[in-house]
Amino acid sequence: MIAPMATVDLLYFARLREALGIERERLVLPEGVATTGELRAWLAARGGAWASELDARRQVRMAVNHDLAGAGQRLSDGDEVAVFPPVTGG
Amino acid sequence: MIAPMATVDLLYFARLREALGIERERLVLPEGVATTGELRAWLAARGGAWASELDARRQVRMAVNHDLAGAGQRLSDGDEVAVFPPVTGG
Amino acid sequence: MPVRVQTEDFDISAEILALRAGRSDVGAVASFIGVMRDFNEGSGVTELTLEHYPGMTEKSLQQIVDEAHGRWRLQDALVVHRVGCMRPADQIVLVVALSAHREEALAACAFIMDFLKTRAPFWKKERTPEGERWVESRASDDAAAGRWLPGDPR
Amino acid sequence: MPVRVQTEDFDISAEILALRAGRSDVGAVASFIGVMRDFNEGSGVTELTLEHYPGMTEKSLQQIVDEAHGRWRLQDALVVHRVGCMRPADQIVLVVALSAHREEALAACAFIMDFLKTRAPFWKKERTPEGERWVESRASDDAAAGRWLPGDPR
Repeated sequence: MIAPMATVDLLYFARLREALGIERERLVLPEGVATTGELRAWLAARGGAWASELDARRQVRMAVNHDLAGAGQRLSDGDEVAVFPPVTGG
Repeated sequence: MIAPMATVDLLYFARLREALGIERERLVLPEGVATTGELRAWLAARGGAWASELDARRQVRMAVNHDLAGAGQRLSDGDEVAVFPPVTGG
Repeated sequence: MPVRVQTEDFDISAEILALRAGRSDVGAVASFIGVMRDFNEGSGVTELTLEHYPGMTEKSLQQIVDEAHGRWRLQDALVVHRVGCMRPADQIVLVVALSAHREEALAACAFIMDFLKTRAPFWKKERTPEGERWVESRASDDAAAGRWLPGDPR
Repeated sequence: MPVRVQTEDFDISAEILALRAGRSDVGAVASFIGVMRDFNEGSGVTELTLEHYPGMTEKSLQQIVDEAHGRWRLQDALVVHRVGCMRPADQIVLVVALSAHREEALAACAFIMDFLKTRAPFWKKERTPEGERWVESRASDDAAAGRWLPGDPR
């Protein structure tokens, strides 16, 4: 069980930000969404660009509170969750 | 057989130059001295600092015409032969 | 500050001078500059835009520098990464590592670049004659970072 | 000139700028500066005198740079080595390697330093509170150069 009404800030970067047409949003975690992996699947279920960009076969990285996070990381109220393509700096 | 009266220029560097008290000399190769190794042994036979500095157990490097040379390298008339300790640049 | 993200260009001499200030035990200064090429993946590139994730960028770079300090005896290390719009031949990133010995400075420099390439949240968008495109990550960069991990077979 | 021996100090920014001039295909600039420490082998060092073998020095450095070009795809490489009298914190040697890719630039830089340390005819004499002494060569430098040779077990 997650706490009722857990809210996270979602941030999108680079190709994902452009393809999804959104830079950030505040989301009350839906029932059944307690981890980064579950959140990604829930977002993909929005359909359209969300489905194609967040498809399980696409390389997508997520970070929670500025740290890279695996798919099993649990989410807490107030987390900043970022979704982005593999990095290409340097 | 080496050519009669082959002459080489001998150069000494760093610790060897100081210990032997000589910077360079011109040498008519003595009979039986045809390689860098034979030359080193002949120089060591001068005794004193020559014997101790060029002893077979001391690390000594030789170069012929600006290229590092093994003990078996043959000497020719006009060669510039350098004798020095292991290098310590950089 | 051992890590900086900035739009302005940098000068390697000035950065090394500041890093070395007051230290007489430094024997080795290894450095790396990443530069914008005018060609990538088969196309001319006329402009590059670097986007990043403020907050996470600094944190991840600091973690990479901290990890380098844990692996080698470094007197100091610096990462400067530019963001914004760049043109061919512009400097993009600078890494400097100071140590008493060259092996450690050079290894730390390579390590920081390998991890920066795979962990720090920067993204490049290129302008080419065919239009704009996001740069794809390279498998060779993952492999380069992987060689520092325990259990890597190489 | 890709190799220089000089008494004057050098500036890494100016050297890199000159080396990169007119090139827009450079993606990676790896560099190394060897610096005089105020401490070596258990003693304070107040002064360093660098002797070399004019003629052979330039030839051996050029051979090392040529060998680096044979091993990696470099756009250019530079070695500047100072001789004469130096004081703590003075710069002694600079190596720069330019390539399209960071792995090759960094490897070439390490290779050139390793070979320079074992093949180029420079000798250091230190002044310490106990008097003057010639620096002894280090077995670790031979080992470092050995890793580039065929058949090395590492």
